[in-house]
Amino acid sequence: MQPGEQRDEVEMLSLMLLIRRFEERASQQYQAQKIGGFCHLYIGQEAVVTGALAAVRDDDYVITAYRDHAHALARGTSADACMAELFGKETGCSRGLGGSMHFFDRKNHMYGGHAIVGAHVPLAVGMAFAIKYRDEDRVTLCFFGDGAINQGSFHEALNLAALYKLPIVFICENNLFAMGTSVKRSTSLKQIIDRAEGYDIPGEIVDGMNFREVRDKVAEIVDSIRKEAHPAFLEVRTYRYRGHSMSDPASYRTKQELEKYRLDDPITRLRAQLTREGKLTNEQFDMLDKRAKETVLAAVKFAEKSPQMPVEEVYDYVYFNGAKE
Amino acid sequence: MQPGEQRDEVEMLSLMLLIRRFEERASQQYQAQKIGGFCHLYIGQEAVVTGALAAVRDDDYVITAYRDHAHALARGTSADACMAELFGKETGCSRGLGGSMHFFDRKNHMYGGHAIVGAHVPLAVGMAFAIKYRDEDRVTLCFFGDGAINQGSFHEALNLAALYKLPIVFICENNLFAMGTSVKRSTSLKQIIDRAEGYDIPGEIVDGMNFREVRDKVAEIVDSIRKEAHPAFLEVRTYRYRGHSMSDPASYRTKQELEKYRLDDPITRLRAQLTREGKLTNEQFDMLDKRAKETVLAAVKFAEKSPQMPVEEVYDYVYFNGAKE
Amino acid sequence: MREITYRQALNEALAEELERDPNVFLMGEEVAEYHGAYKVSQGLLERFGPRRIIDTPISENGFAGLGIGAAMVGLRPIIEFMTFSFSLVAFDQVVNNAPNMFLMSGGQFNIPITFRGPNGPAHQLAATHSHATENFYASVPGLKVCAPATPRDAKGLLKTAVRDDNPVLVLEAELLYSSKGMVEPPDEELLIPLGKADVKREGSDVSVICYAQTVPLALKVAAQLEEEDISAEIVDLRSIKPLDEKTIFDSVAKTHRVVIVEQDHPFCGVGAEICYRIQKNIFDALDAPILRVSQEDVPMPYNERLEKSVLPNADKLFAAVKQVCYA
Amino acid sequence: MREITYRQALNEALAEELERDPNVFLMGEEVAEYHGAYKVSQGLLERFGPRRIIDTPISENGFAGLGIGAAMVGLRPIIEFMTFSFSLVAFDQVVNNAPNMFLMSGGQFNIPITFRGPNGPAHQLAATHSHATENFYASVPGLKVCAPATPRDAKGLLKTAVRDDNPVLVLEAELLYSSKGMVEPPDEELLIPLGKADVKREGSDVSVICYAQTVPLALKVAAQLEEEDISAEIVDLRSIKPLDEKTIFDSVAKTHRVVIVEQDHPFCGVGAEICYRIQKNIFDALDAPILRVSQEDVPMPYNERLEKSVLPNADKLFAAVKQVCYA
Ligand SMILES: Cc1ncc(C[n+]2csc(CCOP(=O)(O)OP(=O)(O)O)c2C)c(N)n1
Ligand SMILES: Cc1ncc(C[n+]2csc(CCOP(=O)(O)OP(=O)(O)O)c2C)c(N)n1
Ligand SMILES: [Mg+2]
Ligand SMILES: [Mg+2]
Repeated sequence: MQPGEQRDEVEMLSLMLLIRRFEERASQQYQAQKIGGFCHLYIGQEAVVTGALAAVRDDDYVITAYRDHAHALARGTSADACMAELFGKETGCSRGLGGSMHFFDRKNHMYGGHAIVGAHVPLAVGMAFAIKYRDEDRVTLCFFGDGAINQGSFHEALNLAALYKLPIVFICENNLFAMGTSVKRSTSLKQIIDRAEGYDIPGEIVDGMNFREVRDKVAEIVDSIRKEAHPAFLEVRTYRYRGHSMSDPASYRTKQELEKYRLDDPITRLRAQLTREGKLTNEQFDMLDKRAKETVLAAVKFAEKSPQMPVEEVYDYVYFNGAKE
Repeated sequence: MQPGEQRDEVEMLSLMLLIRRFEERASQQYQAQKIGGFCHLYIGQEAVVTGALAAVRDDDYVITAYRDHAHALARGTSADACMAELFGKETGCSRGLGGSMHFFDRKNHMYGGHAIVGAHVPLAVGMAFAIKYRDEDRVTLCFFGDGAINQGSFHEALNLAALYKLPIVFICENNLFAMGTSVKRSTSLKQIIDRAEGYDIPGEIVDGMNFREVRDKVAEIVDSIRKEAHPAFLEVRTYRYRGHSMSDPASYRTKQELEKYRLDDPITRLRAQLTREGKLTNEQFDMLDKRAKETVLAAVKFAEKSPQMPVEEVYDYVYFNGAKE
Repeated sequence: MREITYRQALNEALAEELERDPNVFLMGEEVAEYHGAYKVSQGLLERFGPRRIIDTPISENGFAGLGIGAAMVGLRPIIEFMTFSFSLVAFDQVVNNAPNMFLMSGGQFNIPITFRGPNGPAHQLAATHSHATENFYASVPGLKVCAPATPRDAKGLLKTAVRDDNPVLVLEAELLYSSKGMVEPPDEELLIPLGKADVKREGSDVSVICYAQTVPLALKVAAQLEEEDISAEIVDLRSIKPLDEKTIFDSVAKTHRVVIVEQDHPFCGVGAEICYRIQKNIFDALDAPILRVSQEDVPMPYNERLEKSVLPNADKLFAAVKQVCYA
Repeated sequence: MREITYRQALNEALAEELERDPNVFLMGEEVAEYHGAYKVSQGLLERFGPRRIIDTPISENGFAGLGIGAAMVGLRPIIEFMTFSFSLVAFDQVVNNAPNMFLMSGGQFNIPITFRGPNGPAHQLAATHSHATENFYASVPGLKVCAPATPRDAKGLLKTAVRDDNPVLVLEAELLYSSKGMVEPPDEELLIPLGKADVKREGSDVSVICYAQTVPLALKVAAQLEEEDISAEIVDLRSIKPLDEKTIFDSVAKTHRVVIVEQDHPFCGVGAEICYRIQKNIFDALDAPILRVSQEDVPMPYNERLEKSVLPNADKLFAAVKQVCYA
């Protein structure tokens, strides 16, 4: 995206659909044992990453935790490369070496996919440091969960970002739970943004089920950061419909709670907004959805027929010897 | 001290004098190479630990960082045992195994002496956890420097203490510098107590050059904690007259700044208060000071003539085998 | 004796020690309401209540330190790391505070704490989540480290760890949680001492030294080797530190040939240490160089086939044994 | 050639690399205005300014991670740990993020970062401040580790580390900062490759393998041994990982006897690794068991005499050499 440009909302809705269908298909393929390891789905949270990325440039830096499929897809990584990664194939976005929790796509400025809770937050600060070091007007978007805010690395990183006045938006995807632990059982605060104050970083709460609100808030912040570098903190309130990972029945919450959030579904919401405004018909929506499903199905096929890395080649990935593709 | 009792202020003044004279003598003995390793002096900060300990019971838990001589002395460890520790002698409070940065005195509820910045803060929270676990009405006092607040361990510990509502006072001895780094160069905040808010822990600023203010504030807080356990945070503003450690010329600050603080000397201040109130004559003060000097000189003699641990005995201190003295 | 799972054995050990000593408590992420990420603490919250079975935020450094502090004043914490890969963010607490305190305080503060949780590669968890930490921790004076391979050893070692007056790490094996084995009935006190290896299979031609996940592997390969008339003695270390030199040396004195199969990385790993001790103490008993089979010196890839290729496996062990036997 | 100190050699290396490449920056506690706790960065702030010489809060985990993130997008950070004892609070960043990123990203993100600072026991700093971390880090795939003993090696290795496209740890020796040695003049580019040991003294009776602080110790003992007609070859590893097997094996093939003198703890230490490799590869060349002289397996005591007694020292090395020589 070029500066000043606005992402087309219908396009973004179709991206949300792609994410949703991708995750559903990943879930199914996991159950069919085509996918190994841990697998964390983003269903329910689609408006967060699509909203945020609709507000930034393609060359801004994006980094997140292990619930990362959506961030790659939203950044422009193909569904093929994402699904192939889950299948552990050489055509995957991390060549099958990273898996679900470690998606990377340098070309699209997606810097991972990091599986140690909180440990990527200092990395994000380093990326923002590099921006300022080189006197660029980029911004780093650092996504993380509500569970990450009680890690030491989070704390040290926020202080450093504030101290050095770095261009970074800390985006806490507060889906109310870290595995089975609700925020109120993990965090000594009434609201998460109060912690940002402890670093003198401006913080705001955003409705993460509302694409437009996320986009507009991020746009406003990023605009301010590009003018003069500083960190900012967003607590985006959202919800994950599925369990923490594929093995979690999520019995720590009620069906009612889930249903309440489902009624507030981010896709339904944006769809309704667009329909109301005459920008989208039901037929168009069905088409978009159909296309998303097809894309994802094609990705499964692609992943299935893709080759695995030859066993001996793994040794080329221990140290970099200066010869990159 | 028994509950409700008040420490005699003249006695506390003489404790401050003991600390001051002890540190001066330690400095001299360090220069004479009787003391090895790192050695951090407390001169200038005496009102902090004496004020805080004047407000608590003898069986409350005390723990601090590596600038710890004063905390042991104030807790009741003899000058002999402290000096012998600096000399590395078997009669030292840690048998000569810990040295300046690792003073321990279990009997007097002094739990160290910890040299990794911030790493003792979780220990303190554990001690407070044990208090609550056993349903006791003790309090843990955890001292640390202004430099410690940017460590991850500090952050995780404060959140845990707040979450579990533990009986602990976090006492930040803000002497404006961590080695050569002033607080404003290390911390993204106007004032340190703002960070306590980020954990929903009540925080207050206290004048650390004023014994009475420290004592009264700690007494008030501890009283509240004993009634119903909770954490509290105190930023005690103080100043160290000497360099960070024996090898630091402290050229990062001006002579004027130092002189300004010297004029506000905590010993002079309490002395003046007591004198004004007719509780202390000049002769009495001189006597107290003379006694402090004598005690410390005797401690040097004691340390000098004390034996070192036999070399083979060190192996008894790797694992505890159930047979303690 | 009855057959129970490794998971259940650990659960029994926890329950029995919690029952026995009111100073024992269990703390970690998801140990209470969720019953443990791997369900090792199933039922403990219901039985012992939230005072003694305590959920934490994701703050390993914080609650590891909390445990050490509680141990300083007489409690006996059991700290669960959801996996030992996450203990790396608490590394300073585990290696600096827990094991140094006793010496550093001149013997005033021993730290009776147990750190436990799964350790080592599981299945396709990739580089960040597959750490085998035994060599890190075993190298630190003042720590004790054990790594049980069977339900019986898991129960007996964990109970011993909780009663030990020093910091002990119980490195469990995620891939073994559902494996079964015979264990004494609950009314029979089962304590297995730290520092005692166990010959899991007697043999005469080669000593295969193993622990944790590599024990079932070694037993499997021993059966294959039998078909080639090679009699392998399987020495399960159980404790890595203290290390049972006597059992190792006795075995080597008999077989004269050694393969060590370890689940950690090779460089400065457990195998290297054992090799040093064997050659130093019974050099003349050796008829061939000692070989080790370990992870390759590569971060763990996610792809299943690649993962298998960098892990110690039956083929590699088989080949190493044949090599030391010149067979 | 001119004689400069180890400290000055490091300082020159930093200055030259900062000068050469605008992507290089130096970050750490007290590196700028204070010129480094050990004055290694003397004058650099004045010369390169606060954009490139950056003081940090006491947040090792934070700024180690910051460096790795900056390296992901093309900068070449030099991160100073005031001592490597403090790197333990940043352990997860150093062992999980820095070395795994390249593989985990399918080769998209190599991490050209240098972690440096003093490592190993200094003098009476006691248990928390005396960590020798080389075996921890060398065991991690994806890291490179070097530990120079002379001013020349310090300069040449640090410069090479900064140019390496992977994470490299330069473990300096506090006790050697003021030691002097001959180094090429500043206008002559000095790069010493990682993975090349250096025979610091030729000999024929025994190979003494050493690095960092144990190099001067070994050289001193070699002189004593000469008086007893034992000719010791002193092999300075310089790099611990990659390890120069060839130079080691060549020496052992000549002398048939080996003592390793290391500054870390024995259990799973560097000595164990070298021992494994020697016996595996040139078992038949060995005329005696390999011995190691290391720290005792004890947390570091403060008392000077006790500290000396648990450190590797001349008496222990002398005795070990005599033992392997049956002298
Ligand atoms: C340091 C560390 N501790 C524990 C874990 C295990 N773990 C993985 S995800 C998770 C919960 C994180 O929750 P949150 O940050 O809210 O993210 P969400 O899953 O809700 O997206 C935990 C405990 C880990 N990966 N890293
Ligand atoms: C984790 C860690 N990093 C660095 C150090 C080195 N260091 C020792 S004291 C100190 C400054 C601490 O300052 P502060 O907390 O303000 O305490 P003060 O010295 O003023 O009492 C530093 C950086 C350390 N001991 N531990
Ligand atoms: Mg969450
Ligand atoms: Mg300070």
